[in-house]
Amino acid sequence: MILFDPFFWEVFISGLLAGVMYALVALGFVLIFKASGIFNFAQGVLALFAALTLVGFQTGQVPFAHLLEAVFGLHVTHWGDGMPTVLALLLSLFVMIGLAWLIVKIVLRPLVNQEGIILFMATIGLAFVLEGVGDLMWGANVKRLDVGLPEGPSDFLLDHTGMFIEKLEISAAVVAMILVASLMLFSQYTKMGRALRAVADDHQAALSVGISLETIWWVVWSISGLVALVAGVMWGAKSGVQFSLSLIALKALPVLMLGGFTSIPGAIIGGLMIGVGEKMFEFYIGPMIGGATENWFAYMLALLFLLFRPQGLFGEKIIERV
Amino acid sequence: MTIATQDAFTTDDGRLIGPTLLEVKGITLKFGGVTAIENISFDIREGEVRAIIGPNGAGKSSMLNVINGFYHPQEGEVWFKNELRAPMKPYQIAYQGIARTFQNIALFKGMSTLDNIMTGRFTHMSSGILAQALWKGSAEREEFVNREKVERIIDFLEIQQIRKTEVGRLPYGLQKRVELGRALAAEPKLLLLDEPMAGMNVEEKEDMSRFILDVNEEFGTTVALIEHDMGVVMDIADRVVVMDYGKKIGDGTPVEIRKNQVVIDAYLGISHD
Amino acid sequence: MIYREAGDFKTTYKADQETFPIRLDKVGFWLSVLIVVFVIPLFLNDYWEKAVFLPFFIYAIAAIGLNILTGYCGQVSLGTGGFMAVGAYSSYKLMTSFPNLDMFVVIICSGIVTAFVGILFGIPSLRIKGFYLAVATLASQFFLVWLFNKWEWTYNYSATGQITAPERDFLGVVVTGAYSAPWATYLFCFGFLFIFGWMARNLVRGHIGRSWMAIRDMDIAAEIIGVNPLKAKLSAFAISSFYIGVAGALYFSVWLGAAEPTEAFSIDKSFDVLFMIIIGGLGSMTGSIIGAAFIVLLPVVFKTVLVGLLGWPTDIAEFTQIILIGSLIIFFLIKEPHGIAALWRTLKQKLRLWPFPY
Amino acid sequence: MKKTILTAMSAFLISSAVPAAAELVFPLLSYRTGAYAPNGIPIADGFSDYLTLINERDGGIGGEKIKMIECETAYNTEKGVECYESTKGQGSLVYWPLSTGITYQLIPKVTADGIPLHTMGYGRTSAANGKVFSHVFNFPGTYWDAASIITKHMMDVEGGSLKGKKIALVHHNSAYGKEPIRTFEVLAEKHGFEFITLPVDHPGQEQKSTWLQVRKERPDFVTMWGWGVMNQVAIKEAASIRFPMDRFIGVWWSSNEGDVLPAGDGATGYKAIALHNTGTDFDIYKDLEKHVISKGLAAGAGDHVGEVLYNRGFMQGALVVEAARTAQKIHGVANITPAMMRDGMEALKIDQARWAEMGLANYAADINVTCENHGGPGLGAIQQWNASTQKWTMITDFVAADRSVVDPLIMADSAAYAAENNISERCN
Repeated sequence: MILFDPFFWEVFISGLLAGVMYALVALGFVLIFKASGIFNFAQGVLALFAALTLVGFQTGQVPFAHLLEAVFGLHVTHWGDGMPTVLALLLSLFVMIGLAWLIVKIVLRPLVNQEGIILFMATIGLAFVLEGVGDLMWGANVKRLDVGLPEGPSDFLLDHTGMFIEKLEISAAVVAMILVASLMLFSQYTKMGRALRAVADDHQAALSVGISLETIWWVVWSISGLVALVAGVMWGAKSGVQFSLSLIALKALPVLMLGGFTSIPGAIIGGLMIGVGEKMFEFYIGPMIGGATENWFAYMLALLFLLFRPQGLFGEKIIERV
Repeated sequence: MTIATQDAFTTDDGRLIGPTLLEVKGITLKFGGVTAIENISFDIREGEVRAIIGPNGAGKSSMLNVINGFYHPQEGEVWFKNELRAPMKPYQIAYQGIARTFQNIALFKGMSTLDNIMTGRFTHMSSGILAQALWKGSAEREEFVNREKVERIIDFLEIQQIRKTEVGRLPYGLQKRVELGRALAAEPKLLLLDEPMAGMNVEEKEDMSRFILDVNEEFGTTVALIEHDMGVVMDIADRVVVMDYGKKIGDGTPVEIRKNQVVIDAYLGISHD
Repeated sequence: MIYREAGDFKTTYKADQETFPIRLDKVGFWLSVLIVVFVIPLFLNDYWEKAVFLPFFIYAIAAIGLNILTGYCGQVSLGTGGFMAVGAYSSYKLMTSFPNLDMFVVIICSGIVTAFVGILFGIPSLRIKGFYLAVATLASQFFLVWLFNKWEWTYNYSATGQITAPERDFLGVVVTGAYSAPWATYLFCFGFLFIFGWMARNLVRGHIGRSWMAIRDMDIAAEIIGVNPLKAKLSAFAISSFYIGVAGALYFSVWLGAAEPTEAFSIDKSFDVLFMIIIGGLGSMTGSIIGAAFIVLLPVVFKTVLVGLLGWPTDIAEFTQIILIGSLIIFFLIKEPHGIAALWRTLKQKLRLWPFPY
Repeated sequence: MKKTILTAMSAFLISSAVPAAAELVFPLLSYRTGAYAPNGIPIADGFSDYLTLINERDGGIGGEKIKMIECETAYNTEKGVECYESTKGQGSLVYWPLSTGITYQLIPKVTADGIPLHTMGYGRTSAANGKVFSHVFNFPGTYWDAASIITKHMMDVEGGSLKGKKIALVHHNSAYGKEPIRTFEVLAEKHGFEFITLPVDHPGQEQKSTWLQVRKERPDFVTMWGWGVMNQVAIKEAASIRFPMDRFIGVWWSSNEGDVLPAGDGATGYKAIALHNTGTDFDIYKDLEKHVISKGLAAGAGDHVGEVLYNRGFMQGALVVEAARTAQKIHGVANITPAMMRDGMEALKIDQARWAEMGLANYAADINVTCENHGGPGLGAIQQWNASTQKWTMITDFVAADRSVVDPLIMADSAAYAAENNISERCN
C-alpha cells in the first residue's frame, strides 16, 4: 500500500511546499490578469529584478558599477557595507512600486484597449528590458541572498517523523500563505480591493467606484511587484539570485491553466495540485521512464484536465450565445 | 384562413406559395432550469416570407438557433424537405442549404467585404489543399467562378464601393447588408434573418425590405425572419408566427394576426417600440 | 506621382487577385528576387551565409508557418521549438537511414512528419481557447524536447544525444556538412522560402485560408456558414507544423549542422518565432518575413555596432542589446499594434495618393 | 538608422575579411550573460588575464603581440555560430567555445577551415583520438577519464572493491551531462557495482525529488556532472539530507567556489576531480598582480582571481600560449598561421620543469599531446572542500584513468564518427 511507503508523505509534503511557491508566482499573474486582462509574461523577470535589487541594497552594491567602469573607468563596486535587511526590503518594495508606475505610464497607457495578445507581447518586451537593466545594474554573477531565514532540515520533523523538510521551505510556505491571506482580505474588505474586483468585470464599473483605471493598474502592478519580491526572496534564498530565477514564471503557467487566469483560490489550489502531482510523478513514475519529467508533467496534467473541464477548476460552465 | 394542405396555393395578394420546406414539431428547449421554447410547431413553405414575431425574450432567436442546429432541443423534431432531420452540427446544416444572419452582427471583422461574402460560398467550394497551394487549375477556376457569383451579389446589394474595405470599419447599416450578402452567397434554400432591420433608420429599413423581397422573388429563396417593426412585418410577410414566453400564441397571415385577440393582448397591445 | 495604379484598371478577376496589384510593386519584387538569386551569391562569404542569410531564411519559413496558425487561424501556439525539433530529428533519422536520399526529399518528408505531430497536438485546440491554448501548447514544447532527449533511437544511440548532420546533396550539389559551399546552402534555403512562401500566399487567399480567418474572427458564425471547425483548425495546425518542420530540418541539417534538443530547441525558440509574427504583423505574409528579419538581424547589427565599431565590453553590449530589442518591441506595439507590415501598408497608401493626399 | 546599420555592416564585413597583420589572434567565445554567466565570467576573466599578462610582461609570444577578440555566446549555439564566423576571418589561431553544444557544431567546421579547436576537459570525448579528429584537442583530460578516475577513488575509499555497491550519477540533462554515462556503465560491469542515473533538467533549481530518489535508492556514492545553478542546489540538497559529503564526488565543472559556498559548513568534505590546482600561491600570480591587476588591466570586475574556474581559464590561456610557442619553434616563424598552431598543439609537451618556469610549479599534471592522442595525459586528482578554511585541498596526486576501459570506448565512438563522415585515419 503506497500510503505506508516511508517516502510517500515526504514526497507529498515537499510537493505541497513547492506548490505554495508556484501558487505565489501564479498569484502575481492572476492579480494583473483580473484587473487589466493582461497576461503578464514579465512576472518571472519581475521576481528576478526584485531579488537583484534587494541583494544590491543589502550588500551595498553600486548600481551600474560595471558600466561605470567600462565607460568612465572608475572602479567602484560597493558604496559601503550595505544596510539592514528590513530597510533593504522596504527600499526594494519602493523600487517595485516606482517600477509599476513607470510600466503603467510608459507601456500600458498607450496600449489601453488593445487585444490580449498585443498586451502579452508588450509584457514580453518589458521582460527583455527588465532582464537587461537588472543585469546591467547589478551584474550577472550569482549572488547569495540571506534574509535571515532558517536553513537546513527541521530537526524536529527529522526526529519525530524521520522526514527531511527544509526549514527554509516551511518558512517560505508560511510567508506565502500569510501573503495570500492578506491579499484576499485586501480584495474583500477595502475600497481599492472592491474596485479591483469590479474592474475585472467591467472597466466602467470600476470608474464608478471613483478610482481611475490607471491608479487601479498601478496598484495591481505594485502588488504583483510585492508578490514578485517575496517570490524572488524565497527562491533566491534557496538557489542564489541569478538569471535562472526568471524561469520560475514557467512553473506558474500550468497552475494558471488549472486554476484559471482570474481565480485567486484557483491559483492556490492549482499550485498545490501541480506541486504534489509533479513530485509524485517524478518520484514514482519518473524512474521508469528516465526521469526529469518535472518540466512537462505539470503542463500535461493541466492539459488533460482542461480537455475534460475547459472552464478550469473554478470557472463556471460557459454557455455560448449568438 | 389556416393552411392544412401540403400542396401549393396562392395568397390573397396573388403570390404563389409552394409545399412545406421546413417543419418544426413540438420543439422544447431548456437551459438548465429555464425553458426557452415550449412545445412549438409551425411550418415554412417554399417561396414564402415567414415572419416570427414576439416580445423580447420570447425565444425567437433560440428558435432560429434550433433550426440551424446551434441549439439541440430536448424534445421535438425538425423536418426539412419532408425528411426527419437527424441531430447535426451547424456546418452540416449549412450544407443542407440553410443560411442565416444574426441579431447582433456576426461578420468576420478582420476580412474585407469581398472576402466575407466569399466565405459565404464556402459550401460551394471543394478544391483540395494542394491544388489551392499551387493556385492552378481547379482551384483557380473555382475561385473565379465563385468570385463572379459574389460580384453579382455585391452589385445586387449595391455595395460595390466597399468591396475591398475591412468590414470592421463599415457603418452598422452596411454591415447588416454585407451579412445578408454573405448569407445569400450560399444560395440557400432557406434564409433565416434575425432582426435584419434592428437599429436602422427608415430609409435603411426600406432598402432592406426591398432587398429581402427581391431575394425572395428573383432567387425564389424562402425567407424566415424575426422582426420587431410590425409595419415592416405586415408589409413583407406572407405568414406570421407569434411567440410569447417560449409559447406559440398565433400563426397565420398578417391579416389574421391583426385580428387575433390573444396576440393583440399579449403583444401588439403592450409594445409600441 | 510614380507610385500609383496609374491606368492599370483590373479588367479580369485574375488581375484583381494578383499578389501585387500595383505594377511597380511587382517589378520591384521580381527585381529583388533576381538580385537575391543571381547577384548576392557572387559576393557571399561564410559570415553572411551562416550569420545573416540562413538564419533569416529559415526563421522566415518558421514565421510563415506560425503565422498561418496564429495570425490566420487565431490559434496562439508556443510549441514552435518542439515542432522544429521534430523536423530536425526526422531529417537526421532520414539522412542517416537513407544515405542516398536527396536532401530536398529529406526536408519535405521531415515537414510531413512534423505535420502529423502538429495535428496530434492540435487536437486540444478544439476545446481549449485563447491563452489557455497558448499555455497548453507549451506542453508539446516541453514534452517533445524531453522525448528527443530521452528516446535514444532518435539520435542513433550516440553517447551524448548530440546529432550531427552528415554530408548530403541536393541534385548533386552538397548542401549539408562543413564542406557545403555558401552559395549552395544559401540558394537551397532561399528556394524553400520562395516556393513555400508562394504556396502559403495561395493558401491564405483561397477558401481554406478564408475558413481559417473565419474561425479566427468568429468561430460560431464560421460554423454556421459551413466551416467545420475541426477540419479548419487541424488543417491549420498541420500546414503550420509542416512549415515549422521544414524550418527545423533546415535549421539543423543545413545551418547549424549539429544540435541537441535541450539547448537548440528550447522554449526561447517558440517565443522568438512568436515575436517575429507579432512584430511583423499577424495575418500577413510580408509581416512574417519582416518580423524574421527584425528579430534575426537586429541582434547581429547591434552587436556589430556596439562591439565591432564602438568596442564596448561584450557583456554590456549584450545587455544593452537585450534592452534595445525589448524597447523596440514595445515601441512598435504602441506605434502600430498590427505590426511593421501594417506600418508599411499605410506608408504605401500615402505614397499612392501622393502628391494629392485626399 | 538604416544608414548607420549599412555602414556598420559594411565596415564589419571589411574588418572580418582582412586578417589583422602581424598579431597572434586568440578569439574568446565567452558567456558573461545568460543562465550560465556565473560560471562563464571567471573562466573568461582567467583566460584574458593570462593573455594580458603575456602581452604586458613578455611583450607577447616570441615578440608577437597577442590580440584577443572576445565574443559573447550566452551559451547559445546560434550566437556561437555567429561568433565563430565573425572571428575566423580575422586570423584566429584556436577556438575553445566552452559549450558542448557549440563544440559539436564547430567540430566539422574547424576541420574544414583548418583551425584547431581546444575543448579542455569538455566537448566530444572521442575527439581524443587524433587519428580521426585532426583539428580537435581535448587534453589534459576527458569526461571518460574523469569517470574512470572518480570510480578509482571510490574504490580506494571502499578499500579496493566496489562489488555490490551502488553509484548514482546526478547529471545535467543535456549532451554534456549524458557524456559519462556509457563509461560508468562499462565500469559498473567491470567492477560489479550498480549504476543509476538521476537527470536534472536545466536550470536545476528544483531538485527535491532527485534527492528524495537518492535517499530511496541509498547509493554508496553519488557523482555529479552539473553546470550552472544546478551545482550549488545539488550540494545544498545533499548537505541537507545529511548525505556523507566525502562520498559525493563532482566532475571538474562542479567544483567552483560559487557551487560549494552557498551550502555553508554542510559542504565540508565534498570532493571533486581536478585538472589543476587552486588558489593564488603560485609565482605567476605575483607577476599578474604587478603587470595586470595593479595596472587595472584585469578583465571583468577582477574579483575572481584564484577561483577554481578562474584558474581553469588561466590554465587554458597558458596551454594555448605554450602551444603557440611550440608552433613557433617547429616552423621557425613568429607570426604563425592556424595550421602551424595546430601542429604546435599536436606537439605540445609541458613537464613539471616547464610548469615551474612558467611560474606554475605543481599547478597541473604533465601535458603530453601526440598525433594519435589528443586527450593529453588523461590525468586527474581528487580535491576536497573545507568550508571553514574555504579552501580546496588535493587529497590525491594526479592519477591516470583506466585506459583499458576508456580507450576502447574512444576508439569505438570515433570509428563510428569516421564512418559516418568517411574520414580516413591519420598518423600512420
